[in-house]
Amino acid sequence: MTDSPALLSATGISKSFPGVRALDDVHLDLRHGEVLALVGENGAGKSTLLKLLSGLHRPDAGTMALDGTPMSPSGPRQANELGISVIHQEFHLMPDLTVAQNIFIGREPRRAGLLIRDDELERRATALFERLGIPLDPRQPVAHLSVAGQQMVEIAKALSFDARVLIMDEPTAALTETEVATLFWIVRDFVSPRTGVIYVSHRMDEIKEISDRITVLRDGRYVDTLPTATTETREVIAAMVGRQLETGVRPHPAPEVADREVALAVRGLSTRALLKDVSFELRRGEILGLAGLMGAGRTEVARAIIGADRSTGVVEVNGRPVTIRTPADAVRHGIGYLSEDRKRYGLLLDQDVVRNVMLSSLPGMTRGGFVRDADGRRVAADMVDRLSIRTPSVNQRAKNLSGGNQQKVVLAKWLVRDCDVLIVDEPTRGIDVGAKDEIYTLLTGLAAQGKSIVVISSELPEVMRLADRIVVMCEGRVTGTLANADATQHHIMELATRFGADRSLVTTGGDA
Amino acid sequence: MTTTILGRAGQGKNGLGNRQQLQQLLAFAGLVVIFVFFSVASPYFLDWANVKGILLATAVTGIMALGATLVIATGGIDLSVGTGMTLCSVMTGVFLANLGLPLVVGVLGGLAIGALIGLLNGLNVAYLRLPPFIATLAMMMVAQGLSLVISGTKPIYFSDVAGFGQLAGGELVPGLPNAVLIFFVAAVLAGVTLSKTLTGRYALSIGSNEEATAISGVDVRRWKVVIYVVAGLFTGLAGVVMASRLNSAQPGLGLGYELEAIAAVVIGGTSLRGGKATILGTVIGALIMATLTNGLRIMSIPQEWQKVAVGIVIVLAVYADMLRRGKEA
Amino acid sequence: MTTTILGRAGQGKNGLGNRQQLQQLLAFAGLVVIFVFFSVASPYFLDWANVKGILLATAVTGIMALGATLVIATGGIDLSVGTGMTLCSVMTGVFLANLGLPLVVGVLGGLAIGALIGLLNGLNVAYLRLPPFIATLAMMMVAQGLSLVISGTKPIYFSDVAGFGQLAGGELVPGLPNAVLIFFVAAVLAGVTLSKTLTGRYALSIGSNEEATAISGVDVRRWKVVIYVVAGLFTGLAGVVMASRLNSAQPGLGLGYELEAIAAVVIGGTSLRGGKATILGTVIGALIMATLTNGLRIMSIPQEWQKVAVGIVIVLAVYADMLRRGKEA
Amino acid sequence: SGGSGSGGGAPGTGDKPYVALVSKGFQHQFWQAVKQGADDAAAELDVEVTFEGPETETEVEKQLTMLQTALDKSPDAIGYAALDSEASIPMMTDAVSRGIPVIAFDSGVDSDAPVTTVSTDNLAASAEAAKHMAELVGSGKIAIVGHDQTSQTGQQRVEGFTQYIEENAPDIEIVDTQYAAGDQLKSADAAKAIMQAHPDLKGIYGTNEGSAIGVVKAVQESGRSGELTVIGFDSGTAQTDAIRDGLMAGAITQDPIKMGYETVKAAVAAINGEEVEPVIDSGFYWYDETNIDDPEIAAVLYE
Ligand SMILES: Nc1ncnc2c1ncn2[C@@H]1O[C@H](COP(=O)(O)OP(=O)(O)OP(=O)(O)O)[C@@H](O)[C@H]1O
Ligand SMILES: Nc1ncnc2c1ncn2[C@@H]1O[C@H](COP(=O)(O)OP(=O)(O)OP(=O)(O)O)[C@@H](O)[C@H]1O
Ligand SMILES: O[C@@H]1[C@@H](O)[C@H](O)OC[C@H]1O
Ligand SMILES: [Mg+2]
Ligand SMILES: [Mg+2]
Repeated sequence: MTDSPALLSATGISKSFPGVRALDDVHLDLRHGEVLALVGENGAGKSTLLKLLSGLHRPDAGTMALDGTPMSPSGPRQANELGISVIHQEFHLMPDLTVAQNIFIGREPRRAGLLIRDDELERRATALFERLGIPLDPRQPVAHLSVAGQQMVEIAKALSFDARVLIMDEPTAALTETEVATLFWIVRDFVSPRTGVIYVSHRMDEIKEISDRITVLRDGRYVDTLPTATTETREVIAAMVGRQLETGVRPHPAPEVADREVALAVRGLSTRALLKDVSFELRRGEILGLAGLMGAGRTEVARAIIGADRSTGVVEVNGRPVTIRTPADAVRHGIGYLSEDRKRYGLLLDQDVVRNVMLSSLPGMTRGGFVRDADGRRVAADMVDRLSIRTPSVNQRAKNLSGGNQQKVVLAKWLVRDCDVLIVDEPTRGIDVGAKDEIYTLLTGLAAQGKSIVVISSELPEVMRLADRIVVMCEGRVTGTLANADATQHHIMELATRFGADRSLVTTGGDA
Repeated sequence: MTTTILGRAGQGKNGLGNRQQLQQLLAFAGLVVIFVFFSVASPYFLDWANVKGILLATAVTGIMALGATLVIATGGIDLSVGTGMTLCSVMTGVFLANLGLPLVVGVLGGLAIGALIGLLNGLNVAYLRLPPFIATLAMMMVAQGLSLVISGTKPIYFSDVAGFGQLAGGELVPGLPNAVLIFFVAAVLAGVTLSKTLTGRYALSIGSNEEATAISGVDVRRWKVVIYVVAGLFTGLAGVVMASRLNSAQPGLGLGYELEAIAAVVIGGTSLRGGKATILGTVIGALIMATLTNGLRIMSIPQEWQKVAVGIVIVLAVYADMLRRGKEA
Repeated sequence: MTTTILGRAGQGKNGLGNRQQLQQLLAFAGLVVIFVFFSVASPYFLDWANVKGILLATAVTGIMALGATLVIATGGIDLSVGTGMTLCSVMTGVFLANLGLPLVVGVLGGLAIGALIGLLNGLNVAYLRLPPFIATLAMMMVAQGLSLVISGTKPIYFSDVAGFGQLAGGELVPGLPNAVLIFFVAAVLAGVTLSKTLTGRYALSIGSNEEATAISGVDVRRWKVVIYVVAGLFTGLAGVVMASRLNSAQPGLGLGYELEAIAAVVIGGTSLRGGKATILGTVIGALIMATLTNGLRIMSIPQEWQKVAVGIVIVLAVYADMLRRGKEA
Repeated sequence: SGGSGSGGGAPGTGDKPYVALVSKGFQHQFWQAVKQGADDAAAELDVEVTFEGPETETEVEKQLTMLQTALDKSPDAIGYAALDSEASIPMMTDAVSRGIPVIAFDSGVDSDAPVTTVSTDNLAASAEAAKHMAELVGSGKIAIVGHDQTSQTGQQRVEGFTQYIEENAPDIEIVDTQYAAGDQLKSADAAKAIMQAHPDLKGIYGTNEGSAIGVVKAVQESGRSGELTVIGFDSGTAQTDAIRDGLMAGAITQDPIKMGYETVKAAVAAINGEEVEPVIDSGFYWYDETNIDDPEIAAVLYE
């Protein structure tokens, strides 16, 4: 287009980790005023590339330039000073500090150079949130935010710098459509002839909507850069996975499950914070969707059922009321829960894939009281295979896996445990399009074997694709249940906003 | 970070500020209960003379605990406060009694030694990346040894240093020994440092998530050193106050004080995992310990039972405190 | 958790298993260096009598450190091992010397008291959710007090209990005191417990991520209790060995041992944050401490300088060890 | 520091006889004085001496390990101040069988192993303290601040005192005994609490240097100097000053320098196969304002 240098460019970039060649001679250029999408399968090297651009890692080979000037940021701070602002896939927040303190860490306004002015800090944060249209309370400790809330803090923090390049690594993985809309509004507002955005996502519709061009990586190598307007999603995916894929198909008419026995019944579930009289039934072999906006209480329902939070109400398993006080009780009754927050509730980050995969099933993998590690390794290797987890070995530590592959490890843990009832909360968070489809197949396969599944997802297409019936929640109540055949996006959204009262990202709830 | 999934009911209704204030009030309530109990149990307890005694008994450990709070806020620990304090006493003795330097210089010298101890701790922790437990354990031994070496295993007396004894023993505020006054002023300084300065903010931030703090552009290593140095200053102050109170530097003393100081911090509600800390809590924690010991003595409970009683009361006090806070430790 | 973004080069080359083996070998190399140094420095050092002395000096603290390793693996801490050990000694004395129960019963009784101490610690930590520091600090005081109360502050002698002294002092393997043999056997048991049983696995998982472990369906509270009870058994064993070695139960003993035990664990490479632990490391850590002390004594280094030297060597040893492991603590 | 004459090489490697002393402590001034006496004798008799002891007097096992290490150095004689009179017997028997003479000092052991015992009779010494307390107070309440609840010395210092009062001073009541590890500050806090609980208290006895100074501190800080009779034990500058200033009525001092000296002297005699007295009483003295500067008292006081 123009002969002026690209806003941000990277050429011949390579980067290896022990046992992994994450990037191999990759290049990328971001033009002024554009949104460049960066796509690729899990473990393709997207996050690694962004970490190089932001100085978190140093490339083994290759050069980077900002406006034609060579750069090699020595660390995140220097990248910030250069005008590069990054929202990483993994949050980097201090849970004990407040939202405002997190956003302005390292830039605290002070009186006489000494005393921090927290009032000013909060004022600035409030102003920032107003500008961005984000409903966050600056004084809230981050520990009390949901994943979505934390994501919004990261977004606000990145935008609090006077950045020219905004880099976002799967910012919407934890967000529902309303928040995605807000984010897109923010992105469009940000883009100007002197700025640009690099946007990583596995959600093709978003990429279609927000980006100008798409750079595709595969197995750590550069594949192509395509203009969004003239490229079909199908072609992008083909470039990513190296073959054609069928996606977005709705299941065959749901199997008739209405007359099967009830595997899990929830009656009058309430919590002090949010839930009010939540009831539903899940039949054998059924996949039940739980839909709703952020903070609607879907996660809370799951946590209440498995005894992670205190609640009142009755839970019946196979028609018999059961007392579940802890997740251990739940598992004993055959109910497993995959959390939406893999880092906090899912993974042993410092331990390897084997230990993570074995965690829920250890007692079954012992003989004479001794753990049989050989079993664990075999099972883990099998899961790595089945879920195509990209890792140099089953002895890789979880924290060294890419985000999507970490998610697969958590999923693997529950597949190994083989519960009769599985509640999966955002099961495909961060998982690439190809693998998503495999996971859908896997879940429907489980249901076909007679397992019962609750799917909580913020992606409506996902719920609609998987669920036989969809329970819609709003503000802690069930506002309707739809059969798959009757479920349209419009219909679900209508139920999800039935109360329409003020919602907040700040998921403390309670005093609504 | 310490919130567990179990029992997180009622969390986070207020901002951090309110919650912590509340929690401190409740720890304070625990202290009041103990006070009331002993007042009823013994007619001698609520005498000003006795209360003064309790406050005096709190001062030295309390000052050490203030510094320890900052270190613990980072998720670290400081085992060197006890013998470090002794080394500062001894060096103050060397400056004042042996070298005959002016009072102010000697006192500042004592503080400087504390800062130096903190500096070495900080460098070992931040730059050599030693676990704080190891770095400060080593310092605890080195300081203990050096105190003995430097003093020639003999106490250093300040009898000839005019005015030194008054530092802790005098009463600028009539009725209140200076040692106690110094403790309170130090507590206010520590409180401001923790909640209003970068040192405190970064201490909490590092304790909350060190990696994220570093990624946010905070020079974590440098600030860790600063934090340990500030903590060392409190150790130095404790050493000076101790020396003044005894009018001598006792080189053999100090071991065991670190555990008392850390206990005061933790009883006060500061988490050993870092990220959460409260100076008011530490002051209350130190007072609870001193009050318990004093009260049981006043009641002439046999020594061996005193230990048992203190142990049980600590469990009860901390548990009750947590119950009210909604089991969020 | 301690890995910062700065300088984490070379991490995660191998799986956890290989890495830990490597690290233990290197800590072992540190021990060897210390050994070689003292062998050259003193002609008496490499005497079997002296080596036996070192091993004997390691045994009691070492056994305590084994249990402490399990607790520390969960991210907890056990301050009650020292005085808890004493209480177990005293109770063994009561069973054997005062009540005249059969030897086996008395010894099992001592272990049972250890388990009981662990049970109380575990319940306080898991169900009352007290911070481990507080729960075990309280237990440390209670155990200390009870030891004095039960013994009437006087040693209990086992002179009339036939065979008791042989428990630790005899030599089933000629030339090797039983105390050392017991320590080694206990270490093997602890190692198997840590790496091959549910108790050890869950300890590491809890230390790695307690919330994720709970959500994975592990009954975290119950397992914590189990872990503390197992640790208590080691405390009990240490108490019995101590009593046998002294042929008496010394009620005033014990304070300070907890710090030594924890130091051995940490020097061995186990992280106080939990999730990473190595029994072999703990054994080596305990040996390093005992060897250092012994070697400096054999060289007749003045006592005050010994402390300084031990402190410095600990820093050097741990730092060198970390350097080779790629700065990953 | 160190063993006198230990010079560069390790003791025992030279040709001088080597005497290893394992004491009960080494930081207290008392023990430093013992060490000084030992060093004096070493210089005089041309032997090498090392001196070490655990940090507190409860550390029985630590002391045994020290004794073990000392034996491993193959000394020509051993001086030993046992924390527990029985626990070390096997080791001492072992020493004797290896031809290493053992000299007990400070307190005895229930064994024939030691050639001799150089010690203070703590029961008698504390009875002497009680005698003076009784004379000075006449009648009323008194209390004790002890330095150690479990060690033999600690217990005897309380026992001898209490026994004397019970038997000879029916009008005096010991209302409380608290222990504070010989830590001056903690002893002061303990003494204050006792005074608080017994406003009519007339005297306090501190059983070693740290305890006694703590008691003086407490009386001073409560502004009751002169109202209470304070009796101490051992010496040290703070204590002698307190006696000169009238803050303390008087104290018992042992003769630690002599204790150290006689121990080494007896060791050398034993090495040379000479006959040694089975018991050497190193003695104790009452001192107060009136006799503190007497030459014979001044000689046994230490700073
Ligand atoms: N610190 C590390 N140590 C070892 N391997 C690493 C590390 N970071 C990334 N990797 C590996 O590098 C490869 C690329 O990872 P990266 O996170 O860049 O993938 P990604 O494209 O962002 O994937 P996702 O879509 O799952 O987030 C993966 O195989 C990953 O396991
Ligand atoms: N990680 C968490 N820690 C503490 N509380 C949480 C957490 N996640 C959710 N909650 C609680 O759950 C309540 C409702 O949020 P919940 O997560 O259930 O909604 P949701 O419908 O799953 O939406 P989303 O997950 O998108 O935020 C909040 O009031 C909050 O208190
Ligand atoms: O036992 C010692 C005693 O003999 C001395 O008088 O004071 C210090 C004590 O530790
Ligand atoms: Mg990624
Ligand atoms: Mg949710």
